Amino acid sequence: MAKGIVTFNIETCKGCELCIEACPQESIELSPSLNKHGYHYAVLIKDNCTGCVNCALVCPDAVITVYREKKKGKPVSVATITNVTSDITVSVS
Amino acid sequence: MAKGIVTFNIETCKGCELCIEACPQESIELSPSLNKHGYHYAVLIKDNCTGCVNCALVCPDAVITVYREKKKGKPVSVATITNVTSDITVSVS
Amino acid sequence: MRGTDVSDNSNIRLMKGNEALAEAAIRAGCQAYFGYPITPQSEILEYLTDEGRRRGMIVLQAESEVASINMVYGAAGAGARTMTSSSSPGVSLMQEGLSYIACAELPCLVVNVNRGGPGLGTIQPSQGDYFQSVKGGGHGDYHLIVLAPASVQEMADFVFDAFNLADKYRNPVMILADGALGQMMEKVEFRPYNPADHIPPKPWATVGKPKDRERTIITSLHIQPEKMEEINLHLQEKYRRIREREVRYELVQTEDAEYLLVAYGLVARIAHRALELARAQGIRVGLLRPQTLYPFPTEARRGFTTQVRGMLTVEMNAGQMVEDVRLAVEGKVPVDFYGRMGGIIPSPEEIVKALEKLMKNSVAETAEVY
Amino acid sequence: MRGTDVSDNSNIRLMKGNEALAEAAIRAGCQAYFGYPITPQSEILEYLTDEGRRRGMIVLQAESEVASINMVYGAAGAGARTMTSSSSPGVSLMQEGLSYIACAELPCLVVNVNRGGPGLGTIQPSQGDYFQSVKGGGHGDYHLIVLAPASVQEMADFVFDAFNLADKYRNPVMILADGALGQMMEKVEFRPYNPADHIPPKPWATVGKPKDRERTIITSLHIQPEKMEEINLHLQEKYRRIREREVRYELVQTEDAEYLLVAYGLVARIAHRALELARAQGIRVGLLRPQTLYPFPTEARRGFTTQVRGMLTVEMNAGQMVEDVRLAVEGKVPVDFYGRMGGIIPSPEEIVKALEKLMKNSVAETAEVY
Amino acid sequence: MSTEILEPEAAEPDLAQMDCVYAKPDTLTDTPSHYCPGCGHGVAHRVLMEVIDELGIQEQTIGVAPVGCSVFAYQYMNVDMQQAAHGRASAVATGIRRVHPDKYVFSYQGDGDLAAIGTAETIHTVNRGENILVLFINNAIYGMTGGQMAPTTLLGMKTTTSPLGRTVETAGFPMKITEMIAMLPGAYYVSRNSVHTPNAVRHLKKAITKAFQYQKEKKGTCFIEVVSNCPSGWKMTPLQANEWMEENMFPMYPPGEIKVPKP
Amino acid sequence: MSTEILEPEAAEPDLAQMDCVYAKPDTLTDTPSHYCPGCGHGVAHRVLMEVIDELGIQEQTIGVAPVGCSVFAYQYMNVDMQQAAHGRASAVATGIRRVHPDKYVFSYQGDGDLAAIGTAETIHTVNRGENILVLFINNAIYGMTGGQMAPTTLLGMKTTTSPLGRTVETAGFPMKITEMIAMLPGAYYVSRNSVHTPNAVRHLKKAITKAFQYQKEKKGTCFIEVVSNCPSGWKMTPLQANEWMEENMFPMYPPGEIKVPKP
Amino acid sequence: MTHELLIAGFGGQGVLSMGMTLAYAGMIEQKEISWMPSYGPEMRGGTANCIVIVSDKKISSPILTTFDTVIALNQPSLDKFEKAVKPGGLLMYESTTIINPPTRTDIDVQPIAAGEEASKMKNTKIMNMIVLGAFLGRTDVVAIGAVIEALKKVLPERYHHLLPLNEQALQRGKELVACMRKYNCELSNAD
Amino acid sequence: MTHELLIAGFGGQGVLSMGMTLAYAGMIEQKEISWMPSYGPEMRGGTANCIVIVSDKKISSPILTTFDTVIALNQPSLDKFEKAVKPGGLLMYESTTIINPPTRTDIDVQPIAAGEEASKMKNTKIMNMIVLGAFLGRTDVVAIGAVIEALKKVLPERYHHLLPLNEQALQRGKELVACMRKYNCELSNAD
Ligand SMILES: Cc1ncc(C[n+]2csc(CCOP(=O)(O)OP(=O)(O)O)c2C)c(N)n1
Ligand SMILES: Cc1ncc(C[n+]2csc(CCOP(=O)(O)OP(=O)(O)O)c2C)c(N)n1
Ligand code: SF4
Ligand code: SF4
Ligand code: SF4
Ligand code: SF4
Repeated sequence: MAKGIVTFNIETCKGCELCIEACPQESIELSPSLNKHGYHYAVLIKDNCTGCVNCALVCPDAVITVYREKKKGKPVSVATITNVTSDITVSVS
Repeated sequence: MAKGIVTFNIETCKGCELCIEACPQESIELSPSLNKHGYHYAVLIKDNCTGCVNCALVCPDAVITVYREKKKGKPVSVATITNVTSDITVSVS
Repeated sequence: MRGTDVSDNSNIRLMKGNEALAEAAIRAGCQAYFGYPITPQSEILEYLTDEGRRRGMIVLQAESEVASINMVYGAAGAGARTMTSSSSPGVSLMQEGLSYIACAELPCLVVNVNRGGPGLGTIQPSQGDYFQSVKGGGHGDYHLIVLAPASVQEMADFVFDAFNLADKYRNPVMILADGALGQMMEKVEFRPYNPADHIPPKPWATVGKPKDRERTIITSLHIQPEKMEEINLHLQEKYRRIREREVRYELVQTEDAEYLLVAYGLVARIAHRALELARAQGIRVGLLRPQTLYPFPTEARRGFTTQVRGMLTVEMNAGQMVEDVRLAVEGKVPVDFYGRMGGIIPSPEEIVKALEKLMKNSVAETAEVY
Repeated sequence: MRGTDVSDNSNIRLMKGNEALAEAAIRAGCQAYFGYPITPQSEILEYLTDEGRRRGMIVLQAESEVASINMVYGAAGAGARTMTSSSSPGVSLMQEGLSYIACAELPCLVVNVNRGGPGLGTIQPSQGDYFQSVKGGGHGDYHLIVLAPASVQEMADFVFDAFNLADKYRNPVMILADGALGQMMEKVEFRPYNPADHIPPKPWATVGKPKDRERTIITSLHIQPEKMEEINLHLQEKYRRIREREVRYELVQTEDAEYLLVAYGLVARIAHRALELARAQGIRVGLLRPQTLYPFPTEARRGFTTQVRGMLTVEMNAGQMVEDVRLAVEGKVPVDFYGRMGGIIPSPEEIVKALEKLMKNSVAETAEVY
Repeated sequence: MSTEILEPEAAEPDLAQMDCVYAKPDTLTDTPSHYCPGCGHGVAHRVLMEVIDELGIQEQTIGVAPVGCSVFAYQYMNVDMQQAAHGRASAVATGIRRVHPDKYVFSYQGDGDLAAIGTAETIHTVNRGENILVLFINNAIYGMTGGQMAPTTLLGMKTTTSPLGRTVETAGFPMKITEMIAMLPGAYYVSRNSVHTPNAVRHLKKAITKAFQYQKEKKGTCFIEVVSNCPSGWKMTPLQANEWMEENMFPMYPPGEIKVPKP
Repeated sequence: MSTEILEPEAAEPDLAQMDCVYAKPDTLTDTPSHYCPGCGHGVAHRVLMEVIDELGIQEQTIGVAPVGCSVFAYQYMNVDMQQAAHGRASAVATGIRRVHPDKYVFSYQGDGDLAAIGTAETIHTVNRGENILVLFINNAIYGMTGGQMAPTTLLGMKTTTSPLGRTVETAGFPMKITEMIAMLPGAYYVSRNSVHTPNAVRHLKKAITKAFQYQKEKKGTCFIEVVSNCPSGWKMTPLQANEWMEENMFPMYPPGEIKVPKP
Repeated sequence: MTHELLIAGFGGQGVLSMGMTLAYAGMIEQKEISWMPSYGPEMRGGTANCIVIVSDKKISSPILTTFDTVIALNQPSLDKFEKAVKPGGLLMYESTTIINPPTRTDIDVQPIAAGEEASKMKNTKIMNMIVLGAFLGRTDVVAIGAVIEALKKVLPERYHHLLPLNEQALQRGKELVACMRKYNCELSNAD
Repeated sequence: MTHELLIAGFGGQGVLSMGMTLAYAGMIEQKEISWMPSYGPEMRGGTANCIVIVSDKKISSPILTTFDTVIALNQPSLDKFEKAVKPGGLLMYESTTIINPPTRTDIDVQPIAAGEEASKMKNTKIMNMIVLGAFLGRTDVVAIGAVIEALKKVLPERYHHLLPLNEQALQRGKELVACMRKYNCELSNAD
């Protein structure tokens, strides 16, 4: 299991909870406190994040940055298409 | 063979020759003289008209009236649809 | 809160201007509404899709304003009391259709809840569409009858007048409001009105041709110039009659006025407040509020040229109605202009300042502000 | 015969007004044309699809006038010299787009070969779209620069001026002609013109954002009223500059004139003939022909109020430009109007009669004709 | 032989003894049409009026004709008519339909009108399933304005605005709007016809008759295309035009029933 | 457990040792969006900008966004942008495309914009095969104006202008314009997507990447629909909205490749 | 008597319906009223406000720049409209969310911890009614009875079970200010 | 010298191109010219006309109501425009198709059997050139040479093989009137 971590730009979070739904590890929750726009913002509440990027992919407000431990090597690219005429494979973790 | 006759409202004829093309009996031609709009108008030039109505059907200017000898009985109706949900048959001569 | 949420259906209501207008349309016997959503007037369509349909009105959300106005053409031509409503950009799209309707002489109501332009602009209130409404934004020589309400009550009342005028003259009528009038709430009272008493027979309408009459034809096409000029002369003659008979305006404390404020719609009410402030300062000012923008109260203004020292026209635009004021006054007294644009509403205080400027007779200057 | 059929491509041609205008567009370096057929101006589109494409111009027949004007918006916003052309009903459909273009300050040329309205009307010549063109048929406070050619030569010349003005002020320019000007043939001479010398850099255009500059944004949306008012003030300031600098008109025998004819476009030439007839009768009459309808030659008119006894405005409509004449004259001298409508062209003789009427000072009366 | 003997005058006596098996429909006025010689508009007009006569619905019928050569239809069709702005016929028809749910309403539109400027109105009218008949005359050109390219103009076809022939680069593809229309659930009956032969005319007449029948039963929109000619715009004689039409238009716009009600 | 230990501040030291595997694309500005919480527009914006970043075409790209909630797209997308009138985005894009044949051009349109008032412009742009990308956000409602019915609104669906639910009689059928578009020869690649799950987002990203690739090869119009939500207009929470979307929108607008180039 | 009032806060705080209720109450008392909302495109997190005028005589301008009373429910609104209070006028603000209190001394400033009070009453939605009650505790623009009447009209049928709660809220607000003025202290802290 | 001319007839008779050729010839002779056609929607059987002005000085109005010369090629045109000839002006009409000749006596009336002549020359299309030739035989508006020059411009390349025929037609027209005036008879009948 990869070890990851996510950070949130909490002031731009609108508390829509989509990342929470998307997180297979159930590592995210809304904080009880409000940000300056009056939203409960998302926070990481467990240390079991695998850096699967799911939360970041569904976030409408680009709030989330995802990091993953180096040992896993080459960074995960989410879809880079080189030759579209042939089929495309996108590797995530 | 039915015996028919066609009459032309020559002043409204524009000499387009479509009736001539449509006539299976080759009974129609354009007259050498012009009508008051300057068109050579269609005239019946043979007495072999069967009253098939073809000329009248294709005439863009409703110039043609078609008659047919009585003995043939019941007038030809061109398409009267009674029950459209079932198939429609249209009898012409 | 929607007017329909007022559970008791008495004739006195607290309503948004847009809702009051829609409710009035139902009571005026409007048979068909065709429209497309646009802020700040979507409440009209929304109210009618709910309450209007419930009360038997044909209400169709069209695919665009172009479609709306042409559906109005068809329905009005078919003899129905018909209307549409939109706001500035949407009304611009209706200009071809309006020109057709005016030429074919189809009675109908077109509501423009004016927002700030040009372009997409802003959804805030504006009077930037005055020229478009009264001079004819469409092609050719035609006129709409243009009514300018200044309160939620008038948003309702003018609907009845509009339909009556439309039928009386076979002419499209426009109610030219603004975003604030559409959104604000006031008390509105609906007086009894029986459409049957007001809708004339329409023998010219396309309803299917009985054996005993010629077919009716709704058209604006007259390829022969002679014929087309005839039509135009007929229209111009009609407009002359309208100018003669249908002018409407309101006067406020003009008897002793040395200066005259001229404003319509919401702005007239702000000007009224300004008048109160000014009079408190001892300035003898009156207010003339046109209720019909076409026909324009030209005579009324002429009257004042002998009485007042100057006029100040206040508008939420760069100076449009002021041209009609000047045309009426013919240079006999200075006509000044004060305006705000882009959805900004002038404050009573600003107007008083402009008034003082006028009194210092710096006409040219302020007139050049925009 | 099409201009292109003139086998020798010298710079002196016998051409229809529409063809001359199209040829001028090519020579003016117009990069893109978007239009939709409509009589009496389809020759412009036809000429350009043939000759224009052959000479490297982008020419697209759009699905409608609404599409045309929005393609113009896109192309002009992308930095190209761009134009469209239509006739009255088609131009009415462009009103929303024009308001957007004016607000987004996109330079472009819009040609209206005016036909008789309202509605579908007739395809014969008319000047019924004056109000629409100069007051703004679209919503909000904006102005087009409006040029009114009176000959095939000017149909060509004004195209160059139009593009220069459009680029100079980042403002849409309209050439307002009429069906007869579009269809008639005269000798036209094309003077050398190198677009490169006249087309300014357009840093505001959307061409793809290099690293070293901010992205460019073409928009007419400013949801904050304060911002939107700023935009409006900026536009009004620009219009003031235009009124100051770009007024153009022609005077004919005005030095000793006791009466002044005011007319534009084709009508001005008929008025010219009328002037010749009148002077033959010893009537001292002059002619003022506005070449720019916006900005309107207001000062020029003011000038004459001290010289002449009266003015006669002649138009192919119910009386539109006459309002601007009256606004300029401010009642100092009687301003009379004579007009024909529906595609009918006034004859020199009629104009002389109207002139005599004016001299008998029956102002009110004739002014009321329409 | 001389034509005298058969001239109506001469023939008059006999006629009394004979059955009139074909005559101009009453609902078609006697006004001579302005259409060019051999133009399909004339036939389409006549057939439409024939059906209205035979169904006896003249008094309940309201027609709409937009700008296009057929803008003068109201001079020829003796029913209440509205002339519509270019492209807006179906919107106008919608307005009429909604206020007269029980009348018969048709619109008669050209290809420029229906498939170019009127695309939105056409598609949304059918999508609403407005209970009207749309008669669509497709002559692949703008006739009235002098032969410019239409959305239905064929590739390579020369018009005044495609002087070298229509190309995809400059103008895209010929548009088969009727097939698109047929996709819409609001379209109940969609048929493509022509008027260049007696049998084609007979078929069109059947189609129109069905359409009005369906309209009576409030089935939704019936859309009938007539692939037609424009001798003037095509710069051909009527006979050449019809031949050219068969050879070139039919492969792209094949006549036939495109969408028929399930039995 | 407390959230402290994992708050960015605390975590900071480690981050240096880690790979950043996901971050906001540079081409998306830092301006906080005006979109409602959970609105699909935000994700669509981000994915579009990600692709532009990864293909490195920011400098050659010109975008068009018409009126609709996404009218402010130019505040978020850091490429040259034109705001278009309601319904005219594809006409505006055509104008841009024609004068810059070698740039990348996209339009970003809502369903009201593209399928109602813009029907004619949309269809004719694709019919011309304009070499652009049309990104079509279908949330079955007019979001910006406060939740009125759209052409794509489902039958029975309540909106402020279908208070009792959309009915065929009053408003016709939900329009599957994407399927109509796919019929046009000018359409080269047509795909329907969503943005409510990580995999859906991945697929959309592939689709957009392909579209730009095809555009580079001048293949014609690529049309990508995104079936999206409108929590505010639908009066639901974002999670409810996405669930409702799957259950109700997908049956009518099934995601998938609708028209793909023949290999 | 004419009372000119501005109410401002976040979109979600019930600013508009609060004003509407007041306006409706005025109508029930046969007064002239006008209600002018701010409006914008559909989006969250924005601020909203409305101007309410209640008067015995015909109302000229429904739009004003200075007010007898300003009610501010969030910081931005307070900062923006503090200066809009007429000298001697009333400035009421929701003191649980607003951290920086007003600074003007030429006006009558009235804090009201409606948010806190609402949570105590287990329904944050009624915060605005507490404020309205407080306002009526400080002015006699309309009688509380009229407001309760009004609520019956303003609230859609389906919410009528909430009427008692709203009534309590109004009363609570009125008490709060009454007692605060009595002891010149924040009641909430007192108990 | 200014000559103001109206040419009218059926659409198919080449009325417009005849006027255009004349205008072009005027241009070749460095004169000021204007050509104003009637125009209408695309349809057959209609009548067409054009006004041609050829002058040494700048032309003011291209649209007139009276003319130095009217050329009528069919009956409706003759009936309509006979009165438009200035007193003393020239009225030329095509006498094969026009049965009722003009009646005015204050003008110079010139019949020309161009139709008949054209059929003799086996090409009805050149009828208009015969008329133009005749016109030039009666006036000196432009030299025939200039017209022949003009034809080179007016005729699309692909028709240039017809130039000689057109030239003959022009000459023939000129001869016809010349001789008619000589013997005051219709040449066609004379031979
Ligand atoms: C708004 C507008 N644009 C353009 C025109 C000019 N116009 C009239 S009819 C027509 C097209 C005619 O073609 P079609 O619809 O195919 O009918 P057809 O004449 O071929 O029968 C056009 C472009 C117009 N009248 N109004
Ligand atoms: C001509 C015109 N008509 C109407 C409007 C009002 N309007 C703005 S956006 C919009 C529709 C928005 O819906 P959609 O396109 O689906 O985008 P969404 O907001 O749902 O993302 C409308 C009707 C306008 N701005 N211009
Ligand atoms: S998805 Fe984004 S906006 Fe929504 S809660 Fe998570 S971080 Fe916040
Ligand atoms: S078809 Fe009609 S118009 Fe044509 S030639 Fe025959 S009769 Fe005349
Ligand atoms: S132009 Fe074409 S469509 Fe029009 S009448 Fe003539 S032949 Fe028919
Ligand atoms: S209104 Fe709907 S579409 Fe618009 S931003 Fe909010 S959720 Fe998104």
